[in-house]
Amino acid sequence: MSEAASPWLLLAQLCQMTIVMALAPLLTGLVRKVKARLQRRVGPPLVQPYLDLRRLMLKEVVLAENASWLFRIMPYLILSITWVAAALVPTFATGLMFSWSGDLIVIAGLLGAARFAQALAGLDVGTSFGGIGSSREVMFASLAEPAIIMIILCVALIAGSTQLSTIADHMANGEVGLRVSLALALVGLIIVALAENARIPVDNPATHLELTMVHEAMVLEYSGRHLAMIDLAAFLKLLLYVSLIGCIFFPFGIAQSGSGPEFYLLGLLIYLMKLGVCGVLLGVLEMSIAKMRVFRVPNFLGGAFMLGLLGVLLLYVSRGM
Amino acid sequence: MIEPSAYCVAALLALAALSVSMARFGLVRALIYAASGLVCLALLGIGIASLGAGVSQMRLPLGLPWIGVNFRLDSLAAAFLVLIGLGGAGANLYAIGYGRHEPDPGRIVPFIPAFLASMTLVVLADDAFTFLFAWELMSLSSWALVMAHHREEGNARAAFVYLIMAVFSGLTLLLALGMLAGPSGGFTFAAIRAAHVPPATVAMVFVLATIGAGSKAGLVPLHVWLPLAHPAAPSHASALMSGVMTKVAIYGFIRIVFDLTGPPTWWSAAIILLLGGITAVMGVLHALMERDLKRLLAYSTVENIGIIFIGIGLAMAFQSNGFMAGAVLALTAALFHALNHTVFKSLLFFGAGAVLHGTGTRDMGRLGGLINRMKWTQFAMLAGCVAISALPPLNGFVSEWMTFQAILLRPEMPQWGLKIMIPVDGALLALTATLAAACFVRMHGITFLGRARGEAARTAHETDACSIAAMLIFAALCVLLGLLPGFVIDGLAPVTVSLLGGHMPTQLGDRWLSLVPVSASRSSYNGLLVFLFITASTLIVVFLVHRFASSAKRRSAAWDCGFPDPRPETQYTAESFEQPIRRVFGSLVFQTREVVDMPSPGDMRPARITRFAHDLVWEGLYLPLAAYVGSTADRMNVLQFLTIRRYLGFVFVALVLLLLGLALWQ
Amino acid sequence: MHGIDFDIAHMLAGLLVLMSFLMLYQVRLLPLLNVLAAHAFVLSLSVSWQAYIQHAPHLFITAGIALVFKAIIVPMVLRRMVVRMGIHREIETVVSIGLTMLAGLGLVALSLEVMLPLTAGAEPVVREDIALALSVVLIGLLMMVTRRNAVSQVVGFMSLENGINLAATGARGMPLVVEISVAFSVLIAFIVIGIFLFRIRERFDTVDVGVMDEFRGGRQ
Amino acid sequence: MNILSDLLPGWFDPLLGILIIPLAAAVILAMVPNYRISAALNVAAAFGSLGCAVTLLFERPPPHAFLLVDDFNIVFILLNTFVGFTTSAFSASYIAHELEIGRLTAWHLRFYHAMFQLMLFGMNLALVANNIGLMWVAVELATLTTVLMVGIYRTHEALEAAWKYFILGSVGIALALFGTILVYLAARPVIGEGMDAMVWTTLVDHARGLDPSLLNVAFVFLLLGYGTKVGLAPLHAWLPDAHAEGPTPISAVLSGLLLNVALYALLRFKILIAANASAIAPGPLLIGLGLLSLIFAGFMLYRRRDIKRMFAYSSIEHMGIIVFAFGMAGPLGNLAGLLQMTMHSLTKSAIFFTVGHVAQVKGTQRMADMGGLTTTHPLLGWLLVAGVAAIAGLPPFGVFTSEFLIVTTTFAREPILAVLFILGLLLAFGALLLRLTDVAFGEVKGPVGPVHASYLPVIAHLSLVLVAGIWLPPPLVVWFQHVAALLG
Repeated sequence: MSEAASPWLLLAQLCQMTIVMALAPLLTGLVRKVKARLQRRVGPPLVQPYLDLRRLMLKEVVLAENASWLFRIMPYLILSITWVAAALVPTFATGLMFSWSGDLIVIAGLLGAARFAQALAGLDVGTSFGGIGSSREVMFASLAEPAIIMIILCVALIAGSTQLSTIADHMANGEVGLRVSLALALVGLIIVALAENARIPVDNPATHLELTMVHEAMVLEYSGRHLAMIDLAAFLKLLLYVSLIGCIFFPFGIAQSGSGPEFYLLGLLIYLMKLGVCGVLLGVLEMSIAKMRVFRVPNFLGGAFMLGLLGVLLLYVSRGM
Repeated sequence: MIEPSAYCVAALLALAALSVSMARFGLVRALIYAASGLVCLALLGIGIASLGAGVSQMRLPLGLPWIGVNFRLDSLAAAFLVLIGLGGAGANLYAIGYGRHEPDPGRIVPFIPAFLASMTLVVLADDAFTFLFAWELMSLSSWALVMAHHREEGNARAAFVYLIMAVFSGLTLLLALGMLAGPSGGFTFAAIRAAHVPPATVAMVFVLATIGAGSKAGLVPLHVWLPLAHPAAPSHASALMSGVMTKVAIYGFIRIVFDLTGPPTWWSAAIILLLGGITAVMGVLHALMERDLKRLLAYSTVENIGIIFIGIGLAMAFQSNGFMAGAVLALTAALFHALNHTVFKSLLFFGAGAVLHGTGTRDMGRLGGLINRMKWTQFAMLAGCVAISALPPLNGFVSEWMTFQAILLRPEMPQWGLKIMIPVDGALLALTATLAAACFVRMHGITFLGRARGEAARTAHETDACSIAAMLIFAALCVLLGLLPGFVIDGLAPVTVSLLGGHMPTQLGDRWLSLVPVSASRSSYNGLLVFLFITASTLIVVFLVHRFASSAKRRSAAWDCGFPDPRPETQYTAESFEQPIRRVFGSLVFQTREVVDMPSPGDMRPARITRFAHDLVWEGLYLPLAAYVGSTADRMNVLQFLTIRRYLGFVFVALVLLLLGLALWQ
Repeated sequence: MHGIDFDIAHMLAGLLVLMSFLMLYQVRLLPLLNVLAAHAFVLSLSVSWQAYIQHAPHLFITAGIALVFKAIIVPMVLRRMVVRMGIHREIETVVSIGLTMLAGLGLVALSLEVMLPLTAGAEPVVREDIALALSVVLIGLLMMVTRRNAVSQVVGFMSLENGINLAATGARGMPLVVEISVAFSVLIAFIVIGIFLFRIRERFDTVDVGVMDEFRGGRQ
Repeated sequence: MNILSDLLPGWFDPLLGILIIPLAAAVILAMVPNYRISAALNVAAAFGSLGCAVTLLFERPPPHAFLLVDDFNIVFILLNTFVGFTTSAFSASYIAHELEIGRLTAWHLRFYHAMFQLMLFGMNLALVANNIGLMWVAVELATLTTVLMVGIYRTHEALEAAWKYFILGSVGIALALFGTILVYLAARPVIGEGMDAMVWTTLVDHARGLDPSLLNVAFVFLLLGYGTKVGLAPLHAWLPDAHAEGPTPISAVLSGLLLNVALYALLRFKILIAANASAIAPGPLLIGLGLLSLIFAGFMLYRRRDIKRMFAYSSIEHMGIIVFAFGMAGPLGNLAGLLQMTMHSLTKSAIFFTVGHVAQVKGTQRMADMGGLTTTHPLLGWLLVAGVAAIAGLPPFGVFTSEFLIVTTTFAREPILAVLFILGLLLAFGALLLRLTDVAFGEVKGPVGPVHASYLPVIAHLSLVLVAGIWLPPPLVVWFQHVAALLG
């Protein structure tokens, strides 16, 4: 990691952090907008998430009587951990300064830590809704994680690394070509992303119907700035998955480490485009399918796992071993 | 370095002997605990010091005269000496305080040092006799500890099952080592290493060692004693049993499979991988369904043993295919996880003990909201839960991350068995990790968070200073090991060198102290940096929030979607929390069934939901065995009541048969 | 030594075996006791014959013991006992007489078979002698096993012991024979006394079975 | 050594000592009315013969037509006299209590003490006999005396037990005698008529020339005859009752000594057979009976309710183990057998001592009426626990060493047998552990009165076993190895 220390990379790292933080609400706004349009509604403006955050920030916090200190610090932790995770994913450039402080598994782990914190927070007040949310969340996670590992395995087999920068570089220089396994892995990752971000068909971010909600139930007791932070963390997570998909499966345009600033600008533009496309696609997807019952989700996620495993086995075959 | 450790053993035994008579006096008890804690610290130091320093041996004119009692302190032994020292020191510190609450200390105090001494002996032993002697002694002394609360319901049974399983494992290892020693009785490990054993023997020894060490470590399906014995023993004893003794069992396995017999075969690796995966998942699923704190922890021990065995299995697989870099990584991961497990499992058992002492119950269904009354315990336990759930940046994550790296390093092996087994183990490992996270969210959330579910929790009180100190120290260790894993990995290098002839790239060389399994371009993890990163961003967030957001806050009733209910019964219980996962996995693994009894409107009786679960291993394997023995005993018992004429008949028949045999033989 | 001596010895030994069969054949107690007396008498004959041909006067003591103690005293005592206990009726044998006889034949065959491969190193006579003694012993044991009645079991034991005496006296120059026969007589006396003391009417077993039922629980 | 022999007066012959002292003591004790004196005298006499045995260790008389002391039987003699001594010490306190509660009268005690010494005499004679006939007589004597002692309580069960013992024992004796005669017959052609043909030393010297087929038949009879006394299944029937119903010191002596004496006789003949190449190999027979007894006893242990009867079955189990070990033979096997035998004698008698105290405290032998012993009588309770741990072959006690040797040497040669053996051990261990937990732990049951007796004998035995488990004196082992070599 000798060259990692150069100020350029540090700068790039910092701007990536600010960029993800800045863009996350926008992406959610975009998705909402698209959905609204497809529903023949005008819908809120793109910047609505920012406004919501601001409103929440300025509101006072209402705490339940028996809410403990855990309940109050968790939002900060959730937000910062998610932020770090998001910062580890190459968005517009690889080989950023801290990118080697963690690989894909670390990112998964960080998200797990955030989830752990959130689930605990959900249990803290001691209401039935918090319990519902937490227990369902961990159940989804327990199914999503093996799928992620399978996908990572698949990718690592191809790229020979779990280091995102390396993977991105490897994928970018094109000798990989199109592979069935990769396609399967992509589908799997999308499924996982939907589940992890509490999107339709697994969960409905816009509902407050006790039987259907998972993520919302968990954060039901939060208000004011705490809620704002948790929402922001959710936005970040969505962005993270989108950029993850981007940098693994569509790494074109990502600036290689050590390349000049102009490449970085180019990468940034291309990254913005990727976000836009993904946002639109996500909106369309969410419009075109319905939410499924909680106990159908396991099959859904199990599907993702199967896809990953299939991808790995196909790789064995394709390598003629 | 061998003499000092021998002195430590002697000191521990002396303490045990002393405490037999002195255990009545509280002060002496505390002193004895303190003394054995210090000895354990010495052991810890010796272990660390002799990790790098080569092999030192020692022979005492005891035991069988023609072989004597041989001790040998090589790097592997040193590594496990560190575990014993660490766990022992912590347990003793904890016991200084916790021991005061014990009703009948005379049944506990003497056996703690004896237990520690015997475990040390197992690790130091260099001949089959000494090894098994110490092994059985370990079982016996820990049995006494399990028997300490002999009047409580079910403890006698627990102790019975435990000792039977322990003796079973001892006898199995006896067979294994007897096989290796050969008819001439070359019992010293040196002789065994020197002897050239045929592959068939190696295979047999492997199977026996797996059964023997596995049943002591808690490998499914030989794990049944853990959830019985650990709750029965006093908490510091269960911490030792679960945190240290199971590791000693793993030491035995490694010693036999990697050191005493030749390089493993791929199928043995596949078997270990399979068992490890099953053990990990079964253990954590059991833990998820438990509501007794200590039983839960016992099952989670089973899970972690499974993870360690996955690492060992990977090492065997790679070694059998001559892929040493992978083998080294996997074995290091396994050893590292063993260390981590010692740390956080001891911590968690301490915490469970504190809860038990503070509330008088281990039943999560009657706890809740302890965060307000047992602040320190809760804080330490939180660290433990995060660590055991393998979440960054704590230590549990590091070892599991390394295991993942080993899996990802080269999942494809020439043999199809491994080709399938390794990725599947990867998935099982991931499943285990997340289920463990779920399990400990549940455990921590139900026990410490929410509202008190019963009088026990409402009137809970914080435990004593020594216990808290022990817990906090171990919590700090969880963090340290997570942030600076390089030290541990470099420390383990001599072990892998001696067993596999190679070691991982030196970690401390990297000036960012980041953890690099093979090469930086392949994968790397820097716990310290991630931690700093998180703190930095947290600080930024805090700053921003407090700069721009309103700091107003108000306390009021919980919102709860508009129907707040003051009664704590309305909270999510442990059962309701586990329900979704039970629905998904339980129906298969435990054949769980839920029976809902919903009274018709106007009917006043409460609605109730009952859950039925089966422990298939117990009901499918152990109960039939017991039933068979019982019925045979019943049938044979008739022989007690025959008439003299019948007994004479036996003599007559025996005589005639022998004569017939003779006639035919001639 | 002349063959005739041995022939007589064999004749007597064979007679003893015959007596044993006669015992097996008996179903009533009193006749059984008569046969026992005869058995002992034949033994004493054979012992004294051995004493004569071996020029071992001390064997005459054994013969005397056999004659006086086993052929006269014990049967008389037993007879009185039987009469007093009032059990001179049918003996309930475990297996039918016929089968017992068959088993006895089988035992004789077995003992011959076992003794057959005796090397010629030993004098030829030993083979037959031992074979016969062995069959007497085995038949005695068979008697003990197949009869439920205490008295008949004593009889069985005594015939067993006669067989041993036969073997012992048949073995030339065997020391301690007298002592052994004395010791055995003591043993038998003990048994007889025991039966008498403990009022073991029906069988040895009554000491058990009756007790069994009440003590079955505690006595495990 | 020499110093010792110089110290001793010329007329002093230790060999005669171990025979005459008990005999004389028996006669005297039969006449002493006061039980305190007689008990003390009993102890003194036992100690005297122990002393003689110890001196035998150092100066050994040459083999004699009737008596013999060699490396082999000195082991047994020492063990015999030692356990005899400790048992007499134990019985002194035990019997006193029996007298108090009126289970025995003063007259009984006279009888008892006389018989005790007579029994020791019989055993010692059997051990030192250099003549198979003499040995037979001695064994019968020992048996008869024990029969009388078993029946001493005159209760219905006691008499029944004695009777059972007596009948089965007599048949066993008869069979053994027949075997002895056969041996003589086999020896006569080679050695010549008369006493010589029954003398050990001569027999063993000429073993090669003896007629094999006669020896075979002889061995069958001896195996069953003496095997009955050893208590091997299926010849064991007398053993549990005799142990359960007799006075506890006698149970201790039965398990600790009488079984050994019978075993000794068996081994003597094993040597003889083994020395003759063309005779059957005794090994398989012994192994078979041993395994049978082990597993049989293992199952029988589960349904026991009477504590003494349970440990009697455990004796059967251990006799099985020992015979198995001697059957496996080989240097390690025989060594293990000897070690196991020694350890078993010490441990089992110690257990019976503790059991005796327990039974006296609780006033019953039903384990269902005992409980929580470690709570009410800590020392007694933990001694019992230690004893059971020792007998179960757990370290740090000596039985572990011998079982370690047996299993290892067996598994290297006959894996299947070793596995069966281990299953048997596990089976028996499970049963013992179950009962132990009921008796020593859990809720307190039955009376909790104090024990008026010294634990010294128990502690002495257990500490010996403990030492042996940790440290076997090299000379002892060398000597055992020599004996093992004798056993072939």
